[in-house]
Amino acid sequence: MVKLAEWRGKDVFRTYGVPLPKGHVARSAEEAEQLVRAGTVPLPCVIKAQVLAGGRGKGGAVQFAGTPAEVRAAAAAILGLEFKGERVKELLLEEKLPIARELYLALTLDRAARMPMLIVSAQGGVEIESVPDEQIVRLPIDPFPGLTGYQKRRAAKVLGLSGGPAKALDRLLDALWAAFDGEDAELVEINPLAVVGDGLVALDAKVIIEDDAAFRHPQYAEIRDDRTPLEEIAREKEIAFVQLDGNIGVIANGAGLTMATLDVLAEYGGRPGVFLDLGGTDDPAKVTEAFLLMARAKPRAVFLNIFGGVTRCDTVAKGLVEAMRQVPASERFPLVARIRGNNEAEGIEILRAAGITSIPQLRESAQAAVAAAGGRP
Amino acid sequence: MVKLAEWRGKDVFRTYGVPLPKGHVARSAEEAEQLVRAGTVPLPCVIKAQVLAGGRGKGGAVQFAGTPAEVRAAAAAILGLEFKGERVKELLLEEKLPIARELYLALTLDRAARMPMLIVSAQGGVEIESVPDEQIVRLPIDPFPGLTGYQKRRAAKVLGLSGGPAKALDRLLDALWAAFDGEDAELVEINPLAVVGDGLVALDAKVIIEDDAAFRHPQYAEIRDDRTPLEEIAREKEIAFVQLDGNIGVIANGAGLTMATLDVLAEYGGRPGVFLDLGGTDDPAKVTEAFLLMARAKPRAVFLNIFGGVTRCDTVAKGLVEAMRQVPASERFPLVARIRGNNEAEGIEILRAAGITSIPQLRESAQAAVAAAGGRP
Amino acid sequence: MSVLVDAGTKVVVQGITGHQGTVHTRQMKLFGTAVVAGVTPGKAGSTVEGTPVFDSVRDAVERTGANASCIFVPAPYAQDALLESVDAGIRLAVIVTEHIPFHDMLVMYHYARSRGARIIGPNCPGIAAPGTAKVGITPNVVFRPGRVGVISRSGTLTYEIVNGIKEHGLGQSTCIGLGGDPVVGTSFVDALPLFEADPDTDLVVLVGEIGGTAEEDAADYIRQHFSKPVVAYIAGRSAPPGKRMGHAGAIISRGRGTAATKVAALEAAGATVARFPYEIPDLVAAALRDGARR
Amino acid sequence: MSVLVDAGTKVVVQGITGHQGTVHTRQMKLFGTAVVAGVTPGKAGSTVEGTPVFDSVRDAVERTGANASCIFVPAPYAQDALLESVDAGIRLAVIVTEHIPFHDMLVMYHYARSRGARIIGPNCPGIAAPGTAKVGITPNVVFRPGRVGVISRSGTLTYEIVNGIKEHGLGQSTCIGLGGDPVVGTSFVDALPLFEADPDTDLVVLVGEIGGTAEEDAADYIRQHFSKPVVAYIAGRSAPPGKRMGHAGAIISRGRGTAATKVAALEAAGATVARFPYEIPDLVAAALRDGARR
Repeated sequence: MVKLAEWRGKDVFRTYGVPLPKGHVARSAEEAEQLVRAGTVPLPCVIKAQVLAGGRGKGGAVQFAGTPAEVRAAAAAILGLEFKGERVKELLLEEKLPIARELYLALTLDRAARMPMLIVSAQGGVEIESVPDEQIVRLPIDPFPGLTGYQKRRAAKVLGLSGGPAKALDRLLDALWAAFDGEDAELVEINPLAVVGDGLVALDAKVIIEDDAAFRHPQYAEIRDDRTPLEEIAREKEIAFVQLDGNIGVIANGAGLTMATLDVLAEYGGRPGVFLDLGGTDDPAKVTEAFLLMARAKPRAVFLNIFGGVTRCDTVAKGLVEAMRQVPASERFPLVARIRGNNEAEGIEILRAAGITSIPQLRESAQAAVAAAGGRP
Repeated sequence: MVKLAEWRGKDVFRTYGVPLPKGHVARSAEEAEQLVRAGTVPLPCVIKAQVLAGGRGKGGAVQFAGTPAEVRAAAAAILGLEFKGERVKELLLEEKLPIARELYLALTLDRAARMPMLIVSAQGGVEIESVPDEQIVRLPIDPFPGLTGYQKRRAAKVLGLSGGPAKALDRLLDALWAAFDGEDAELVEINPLAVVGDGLVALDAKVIIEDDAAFRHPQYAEIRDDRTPLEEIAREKEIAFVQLDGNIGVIANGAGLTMATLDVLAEYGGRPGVFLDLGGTDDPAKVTEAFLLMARAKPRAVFLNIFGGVTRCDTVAKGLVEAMRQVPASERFPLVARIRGNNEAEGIEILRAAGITSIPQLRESAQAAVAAAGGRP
Repeated sequence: MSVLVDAGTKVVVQGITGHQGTVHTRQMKLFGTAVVAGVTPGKAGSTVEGTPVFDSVRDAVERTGANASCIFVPAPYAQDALLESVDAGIRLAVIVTEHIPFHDMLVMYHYARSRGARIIGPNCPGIAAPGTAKVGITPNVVFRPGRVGVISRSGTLTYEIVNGIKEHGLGQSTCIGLGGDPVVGTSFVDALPLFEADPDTDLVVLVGEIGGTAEEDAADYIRQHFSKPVVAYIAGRSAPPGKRMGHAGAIISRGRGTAATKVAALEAAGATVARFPYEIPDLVAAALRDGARR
Repeated sequence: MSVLVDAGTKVVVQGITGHQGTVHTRQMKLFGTAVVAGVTPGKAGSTVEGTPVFDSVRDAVERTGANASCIFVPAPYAQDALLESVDAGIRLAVIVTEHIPFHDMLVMYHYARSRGARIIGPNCPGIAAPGTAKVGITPNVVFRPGRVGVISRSGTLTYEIVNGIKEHGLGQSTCIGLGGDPVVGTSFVDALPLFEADPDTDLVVLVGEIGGTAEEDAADYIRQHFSKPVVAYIAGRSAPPGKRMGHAGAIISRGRGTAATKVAALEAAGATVARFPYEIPDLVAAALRDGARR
């Protein structure tokens, strides 16, 4: 999934006609000051850190300013921040609007209904997780025919809108639906959606694009806001790779088996730090590549847990042996292997020839991996 | 239904990206000559009468020219024509292309399936009615999800296209589908669709837009190519009015009853010349308006056949009496009335007071109408 | 018994505050129908002919238990109204509105179908079961309880024919006016099985028109699956090709859907075909005397 | 007997000329499956593993009577492939392809549903009924005919578990890998009734994952409608919130879809929940000894 920074999300909104405050991105305090001096962003204005984490308001990552000097000072302060682990590199400056009410709108997926879902609440401006369930209305949207008039009227009623703002909502929801559908979004969220005079304005924008639809939207390929450097490399090599807070590297095949492996390791006191899902491959080179990537994450030990299906055991064994040959001695790590399934005997033999023992049982192999990483048992 | 002249249909095609020959409309021989002299239309070119009837090629309404002088002569000749009852007022000049094959494509409605239908034949360039059924393939298109890739591949196979032309067909069908759907068309037809080199070109365009969707497409309201002047007035007044070749005017309410009335009149030797469907109204002024319109069609006699439902008998009687008062003596016509149904007694009484007798039985009243028009019995 | 409606039918009128909506709410009530709710967005809280008005079908269904809808809203909003009623759980919607674009009706038809909901119409008189309920606009005066089923693509012509049956001393079990548009929610083929299954219908009068192949399809169905006598009439025998005869669906084009092909198909299927509407009552009486078609 | 597939299952492989299509055509045949046709547009006339290749599913169905499809075509073309198979009359489609955009899958799901067709997947191992047929990519070696049904959102983990059941001396009636995507054609709730009705299944092993509420919904269903013993396992107990664990569906967000809620729901419904995959065979054997859950 590609999480877009607020300003990128608002670029998407603009394309589809969702009403926005006047605003502009700045990457330095000077640029920020210049934007207001030039009148590109009217004063007073809001200066917002462009980070993906929520709760910016409370965290000092959103500030208000009434003069160019204040803008410069606020911009400089925010650009220095490290906010929930993200360094602030970009700001969004926007005009400050006279807000009558703050509402919540989102479109996402209802998995059970297999339909998009419109989420509406009159309690905007706070994290939706903190809003009581009875104040949130969820409307499934059939992809055929899409968002309908009566659903938009229902949303207006839930939001307590009538007259001009209700008409504005009708248009805005069409635009939001078109954006969700047209950009293959997982989520489009406006929180808060502000009632300003007779109209509505999206004060924030949260847009998450689905990775799998990248072939239709090459413009998002460049965005890497939410990944670690190694995750980024893995993505380029099309290897599923996640970094957690731990020290055992796990290489498995298949999401379910990977998770089960984590569960077993955790049970015996292990802390899986990186996991790498080989998926279904029958190319030893791909396996080698994955191992070399794992080596770069510097795990204390690596646990290889493979059940051969599409990916055959001998393929993995060959790739592994080649990788171990390529890893410099200084970067070597203890390896515990368990390979089962298709071509199991061949795979075990290849490993044995390279001095690696395969432990057939998941429990015993996991315990060995935990011990190798220096934990108990 | 609004039948678009070829050049208007091609304007629609152009908007949606259906490939067309270079061409331009001319309304005089001078203009036609100027178009080729200016290079707007390359030579050699085709000069086509912009009439709605088919069979223009055989009827001399399509000519070819290689020089500006020939263009002028051909244009002058065609502009003088009266083609199947239509006077030629507009020409379409188009470049003459090197045609490898002529194909047929159309999108229309499959009523039974309640789906749009793609009609495909490799036998283009002749009227589709003359093509044997086994050489025509009809593919229902579900409106959700719309035209699919495999249907386009099937169409290419039926048309014997592969490589470049098959790719061109894929794009062209998307454009044609978008036009059919986006313009609320009843029919979009390309006949012939020409294979020209590696591509496809729509040599003709037949587009019929649905009347009922006029609220979405105000641009078609001005087009009146296919109506008589009285039909046009009726349309403006929202009265269903059809002129046929006959001398008895029929005023009825409801399409089915109107047709049944025609059937009975025909049985007794009557020739219904105009029929006017009051539809469902309870406004006497609307009835008066309809009668006055009927008077303008100068029928030999008028047969009023009403079964009161939504339209009550007394409403019709009132409107009728007022109309008879307004029609000048010189334009009066014999009137035979039959009014039944809701408020029948009141309606009959109103007519009786104005000297008009209602004949209760359909057969007897129809016979009286035929007699009044001077036919048998 | 009756077809599609019964004593438990509770009608919500969509567009109740419009002129037609109000007039026909009154007429439906006079017919004995339980019209329990009306819907006009923004008019919640008012009443029409004693019937409470709601902002949405959902509210109406929740508050009144409405299970059938009669739709009068103008054509540009009819699609939304139908989707709304289906989404609110309504499984029978009679659409009286005329001039709905057929592209919209395609969406409506397939959506309703995917939810197991039935549409009658659009541009139709609707359903009337004398003594039970009426959903639509057929005039009350033409009906009388009886055992003749009527299925028709026409409006006024249906009233004429139903009235003729009444004047002949017979009555109707249920009359369904399907509407004359090119795309209808329920066609003859969809309606015939309902009458086949209805123990209170002895015979069906089928009133067709030129245009389309609905009557030919009906003939196929009758031949293969329908056991009761059928008396049919096809309007438009003398209509010229290429002219639209009022109903958007009633047009002969490309030689398809002529009266001749329809009459021939129905006769071949064993139906008795009247040449004129006024022949129908006698033919019905005769067929009832003769009993089942096979 | 078995679930979804039987001796009459005839498979068409869409994308048969691709590497995966070819490999798994061979494996399906080795499993004893009647793979009667392949489809790759433009490759009609060739054969793959002795199976004739056609340009379209329609041709394949007409010429071979294929009634189930196994789809390997790349993600950008998978929607078209599925619609094509449904339109050609296929009523069971196993979609192996991974990375299909869920917006496409929504179209596919609702289209298939409107035609009464069932999708398994996407991004799934498919169906295997040992001794009968296999549609998909599960490794042949892990199976053995028996009376344990398996329904799983996982791929490889399923093989591990199925293999464990085999090594314990038991066997499977049918194993269905539903796939781990956010939108799947068949969920636990859709699959459970098939096993309930299958006389050759004595017990079901349900393999879930974190993310979504499919397991909670399954628990509801089991509590209300399912009579056979259920042994369940939920992968991802130790996965951190907000991280996508390989499967696009396997993500804990907003506190929904945690392992804890799933385990609690299943236990409350009377299922035996294993803490680790290797516990499953013993729990299955014990549950089979104890007999029906209620």
